[in-house]
Amino acid sequence: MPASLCVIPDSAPNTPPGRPSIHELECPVKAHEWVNGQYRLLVVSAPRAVLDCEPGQFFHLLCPRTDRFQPYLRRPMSIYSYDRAKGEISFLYKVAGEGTGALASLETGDSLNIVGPLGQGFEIRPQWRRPLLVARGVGLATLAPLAQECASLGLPLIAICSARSPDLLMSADLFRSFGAEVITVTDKQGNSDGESLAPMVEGLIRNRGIDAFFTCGSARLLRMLQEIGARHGIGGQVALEQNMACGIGMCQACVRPFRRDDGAVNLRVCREGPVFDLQEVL
Amino acid sequence: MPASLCVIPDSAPNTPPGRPSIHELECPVKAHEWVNGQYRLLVVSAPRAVLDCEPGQFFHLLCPRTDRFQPYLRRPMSIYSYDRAKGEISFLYKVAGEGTGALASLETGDSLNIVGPLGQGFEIRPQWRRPLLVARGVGLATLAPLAQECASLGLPLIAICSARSPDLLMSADLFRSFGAEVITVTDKQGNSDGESLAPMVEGLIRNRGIDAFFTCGSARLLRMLQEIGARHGIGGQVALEQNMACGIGMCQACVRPFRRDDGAVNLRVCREGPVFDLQEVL
Amino acid sequence: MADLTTRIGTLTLKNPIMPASGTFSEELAEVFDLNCLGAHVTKTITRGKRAGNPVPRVCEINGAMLNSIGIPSKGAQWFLQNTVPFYSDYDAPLVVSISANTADEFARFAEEVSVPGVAAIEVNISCPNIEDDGKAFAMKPGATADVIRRMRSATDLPLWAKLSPNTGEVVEVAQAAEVAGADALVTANTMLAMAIDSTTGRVRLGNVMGGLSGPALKPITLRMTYQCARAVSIPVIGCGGIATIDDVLEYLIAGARAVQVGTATFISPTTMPRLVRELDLKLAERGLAAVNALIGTVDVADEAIAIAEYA
Amino acid sequence: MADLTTRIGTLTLKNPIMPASGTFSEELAEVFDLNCLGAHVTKTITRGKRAGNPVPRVCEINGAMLNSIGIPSKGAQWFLQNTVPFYSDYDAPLVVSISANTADEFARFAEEVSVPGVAAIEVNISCPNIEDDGKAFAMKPGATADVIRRMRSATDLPLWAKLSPNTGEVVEVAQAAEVAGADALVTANTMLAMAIDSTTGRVRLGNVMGGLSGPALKPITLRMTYQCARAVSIPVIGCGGIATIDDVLEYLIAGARAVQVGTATFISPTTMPRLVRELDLKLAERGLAAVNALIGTVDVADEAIAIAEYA
Ligand SMILES: Cc1cc2nc3c(=O)[nH]c(=O)nc-3n(C[C@H](O)[C@H](O)[C@H](O)COP(=O)(O)OP(=O)(O)OC[C@H]3O[C@@H](n4cnc5c(N)ncnc54)[C@H](O)[C@@H]3O)c2cc1C
Ligand SMILES: Cc1cc2nc3c(=O)[nH]c(=O)nc-3n(C[C@H](O)[C@H](O)[C@H](O)COP(=O)(O)OP(=O)(O)OC[C@H]3O[C@@H](n4cnc5c(N)ncnc54)[C@H](O)[C@@H]3O)c2cc1C
Ligand SMILES: Cc1cc2nc3c(=O)[nH]c(=O)nc-3n(C[C@H](O)[C@H](O)[C@H](O)COP(=O)(O)O)c2cc1C
Ligand SMILES: Cc1cc2nc3c(=O)[nH]c(=O)nc-3n(C[C@H](O)[C@H](O)[C@H](O)COP(=O)(O)O)c2cc1C
Ligand code: FES
Ligand code: FES
Repeated sequence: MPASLCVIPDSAPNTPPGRPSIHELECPVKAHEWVNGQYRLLVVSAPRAVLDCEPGQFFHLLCPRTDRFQPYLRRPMSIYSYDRAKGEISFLYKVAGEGTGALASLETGDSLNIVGPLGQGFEIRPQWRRPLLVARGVGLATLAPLAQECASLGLPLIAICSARSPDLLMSADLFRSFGAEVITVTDKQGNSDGESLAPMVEGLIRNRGIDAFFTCGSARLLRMLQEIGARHGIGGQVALEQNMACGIGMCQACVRPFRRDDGAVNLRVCREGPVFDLQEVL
Repeated sequence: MPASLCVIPDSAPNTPPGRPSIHELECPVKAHEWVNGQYRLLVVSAPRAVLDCEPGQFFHLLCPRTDRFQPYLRRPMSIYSYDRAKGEISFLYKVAGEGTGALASLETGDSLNIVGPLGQGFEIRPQWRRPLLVARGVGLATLAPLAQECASLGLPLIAICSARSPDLLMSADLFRSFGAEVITVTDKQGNSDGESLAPMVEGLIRNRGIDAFFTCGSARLLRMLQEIGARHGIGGQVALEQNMACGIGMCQACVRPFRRDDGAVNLRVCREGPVFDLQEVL
Repeated sequence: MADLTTRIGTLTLKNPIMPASGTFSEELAEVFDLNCLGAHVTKTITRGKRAGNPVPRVCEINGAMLNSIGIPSKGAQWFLQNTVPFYSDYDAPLVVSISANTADEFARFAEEVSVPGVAAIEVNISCPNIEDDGKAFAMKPGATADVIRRMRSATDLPLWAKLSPNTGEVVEVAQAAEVAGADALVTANTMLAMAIDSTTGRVRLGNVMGGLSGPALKPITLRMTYQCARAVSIPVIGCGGIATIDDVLEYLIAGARAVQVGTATFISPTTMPRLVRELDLKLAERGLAAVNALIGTVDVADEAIAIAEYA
Repeated sequence: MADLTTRIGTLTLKNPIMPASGTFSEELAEVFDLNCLGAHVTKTITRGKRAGNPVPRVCEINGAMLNSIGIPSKGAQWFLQNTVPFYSDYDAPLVVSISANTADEFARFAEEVSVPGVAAIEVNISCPNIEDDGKAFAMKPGATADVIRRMRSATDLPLWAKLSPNTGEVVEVAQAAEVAGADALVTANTMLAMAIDSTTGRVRLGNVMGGLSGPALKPITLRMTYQCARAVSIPVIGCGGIATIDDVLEYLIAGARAVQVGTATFISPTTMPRLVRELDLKLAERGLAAVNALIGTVDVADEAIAIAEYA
């Protein structure tokens, strides 16, 4: 990384002192179920304060310590869904390692400490009328609330859901329930690679007037959409991941380089992101 | 502690190579109940190999890690009872801190990792025909299997059980079930102090022919019995405690000073003890 | 309400709880009112802009954290124009942590940040990332004295020297800082460490080595705090692995006049206000009227080394 | 069965797993057959008898251990008459760890323990308990070189220098030991630390300060192992916080030719035989024919420092 990168953009925090907008809370677990062999859906009760959140934002979860797992740092998780009426928020996560392994031990009635809502969510610009969602793996969780948002804005929605195998396409039905037209592709079926998807996306642009991309979950798909978007002048956004410590913007752990007017700049995924402009990602 | 103390006595380990006598084992928890507000009884299934144990020996328990408690070192616990026929061993312990707090979270069916049996148990010398057991607090657990041993040797037994309050006198009934005559004293009743007990012990020597002392659980009672024993020429044994790391004799953490022919010597509570000659304790 | 104030040289802090450099920023104002803190300590800044180290910049290991953030910095100008005004809304004193490559640069930079709104300068001579193999000014009494002495003549602001646990000469470095004119010591920065992914064989930090922080560091930095508090007469500010009120008490008992909370804020962003509250409660519980009554009360007397009682 | 042998200078060990000094003794033969180990390393002995430190000698803190055992010792005679014969029943080589107060004493003592049945001498120049404030020979390259040089001319046995994490000059000390004639390095001994009981205000070790060991130490000693393996050409033996097979792999990958297991044996006395077994399985799993294929393979290349992939 060139030493000339300026570390963080010249932006000051946007909340005046005395009005906390990020909360640390103990939330009772309402439900916690296996969605398939790898993913679990965790639903917690949450007060109104933290439900002022947006698709694309995330929470930082304090995973419990168990005899087997001893996670230390928090783990970032996208909001999978939130319901202000029911006072609940849910996370869809893949059991990957120490932290999520420990998270998986939570039972209904247990308490989960969460910090959030954090980061900048998706922005559906007014000129974007026909969005295409392209999600893979964990990205299916992150894009789910965006699909709901599109539905509530009355936007017609097409979603390409990609996964290793058909049983890991867990939120395709949820996308459908929001009225999305869902195209599923999997490695197993051999139709999830770039060569298969690029023509499909090009076709959707031609035939369905796609004018915005939203993606999450795959560097490969991101590169493909950047390339197609640049060629067709189609904008969009991507939700990124990076190892985090604080999640709030204090530690500078989670930076990634982005293209800005004056060259490259390191931005914090937890603060300026996790949602970024598609074309700015380096 | 004078620098002239020799650290460990000149004794080599007594088991020839190739015949392990100390075992590290995972044992399923058979039962785990509160005996009163402070003490719990933990029963685990154990194979025959570790049931070749003696009253006064102990096991070293690997307490689980929980979200709240993160013990690291093992915790030594006296054998409260063992039953070769049923293949079980039990511990009676006081919930004190980190380790025992974690231990208390074990549920039936969970697994407990134990190392043992460890240390030297009580020895009832042939000339000791009328033993007096004097136990306080946690010492009630350590002396319980000795009471059973006395019973099986057909020795008449008197036990003084001391505790802070009557509800903490948990093994008095067990002592009785082994045919012991039990005298209970408590701080609450005001009859557990040395001034009350010394005349009582003197009386028992006079009237009941007590010829050996076994004690555990109180430095104060130990001093008293040393003094009375020395005066009357009555021998005996005491089970001691000391902070431990290895429990096996490797680390020299658990030493205490003892009187030996050639002056003072540091002995390992885990190895040369936990049971020592009453008069040797400094 | 007990008297929580503590004096660090000429500064009086309303309580002994403050953030550790690099684990605190303006963003925390979105979690709680920063006015509840004893002081505000900035991330270390350098005079010019710096990008910091390659990612991954953090990893966790056995209940501790490693970081090789480096010193990304927006430079002196940004600090003066944005950071100082932001914190001027608060009455807690602002402490700016600075770093430089030479004693001279340290002095010139100190002068530059000696502006109204800045209450003290924390001299980061201990960042193990900035120089090769963890070498830093705070590794040697001579280099430490040199930096502090030059800064002393360049600014009137109190100078807090942040020491390193990586040196074998903790006491000598502490005394050198005192003699050279430091107003306080901070014990300590992170310990140089490393992690490898056993599956891939890769180092787990972009910068190969990084600094250990969190609970695993506490026994080491508590020891340094004790050693330094005995060896110097300027105030010592404890830092390393503080997360609970017991940790705070232990540092105060060891001789610290205040403490800095680092990694714990990542684990629980409300740690510091909670500690302020709990400190007040603990003092009350023990019938102590002031935090001062705890400082340096560590008991190393014979009672502690007697044979353990077993009653 | 993979080839687990590893060469430490002129000695060939049947596998790279051995105990760390002070965490092993004859008594462990009652738990498993000691012949399964790569070597046997004794608790540090001194020439004369010593009592060791006051109790409490150990405490635990945040998933780590502190000890201030000191060096209780039954002296040279007992070692020669009892320890050597005991271990002569095994074919694993016996390594005797020794300590002394001066370089001269070290040399004379080395000569005395250079008897048949002793395969190597581990030179404990790093015990933080023995000298004031954790100062030991291994704090300084000069003092280290002095001890090793004199011992080198007093014995033909291989000399393993046990280094300290308390020095700020790890690499210099390692190189000094090599130049002076050490045949291997052991990285490392415990880190000087301290614990206080927040309720009573008492220090938790009879000796006030003591050595940190266990998992919390690993990131520090793994870093030292990596630094030393790059800086010297004699074998480095890793030590610090090893409890799992992943820990073993990490040390080997960092450049260690063998490892020592300390505190983990207290937590689980069967740790070492388990690690030998698991090492064999891991090598098979990875299709490696020999433990040698792992040693020093750490990957610090650009791939590791690229932006984290998120697919
Ligand atoms: C903003 C954001 C939103 C996310 N949303 C989701 C989601 O909705 N569902 C989901 O399943 N996963 C999501 N992830 C990824 C999730 O955070 C990781 O899978 C999780 O941290 C892995 O932790 P672990 O301890 O189980 O795995 P380990 O591999 O043991 O983790 C080791 C360390 O690496 C970090 N880490 C590992 N993978 C990632 C990753 N992909 N991104 C960032 N840090 C990582 C961990 O936080 C931990 O500190 C999200 C990540 C980010 C940054
Ligand atoms: C040989 C032996 C047999 C014992 N038998 C019993 C028994 O049958 N029932 C019972 O309730 N207790 C018994 N104890 C005491 C028991 O080991 C301690 O109560 C227990 O270790 C406390 O651990 P903790 O983590 O809950 O407490 P903490 O106070 O948090 O322990 C902190 C540290 O101090 C050590 N420690 C604390 N108290 C003692 C103690 N009294 N002796 C030795 N180490 C201690 C712990 O092991 C731990 O390492 C015995 C002790 C010994 C040495
Ligand atoms: C992510 C991170 C960044 C840090 N950056 C700095 C820094 O810029 N300057 C500095 O003096 N210390 C820095 N530190 C060290 C902390 O200020 C503190 O000394 C150390 O983390 C020990 O305290 P803790 O265990 O409470 O975190 C940093 C620590 C962390 C974890
Ligand atoms: C109780 C105890 C006693 C020790 N005694 C010695 C010793 O006599 N000589 C020595 O060189 N190291 C001694 N050590 C240090 C260990 O050999 C080892 O270097 C250290 O504990 C780090 O390894 P670990 O984390 O695996 O325990 C001792 C460690 C412990 C815990
Ligand atoms: S995780 Fe700390 S700045 Fe993003
Ligand atoms: S506990 Fe290790 S020798 Fe007794």
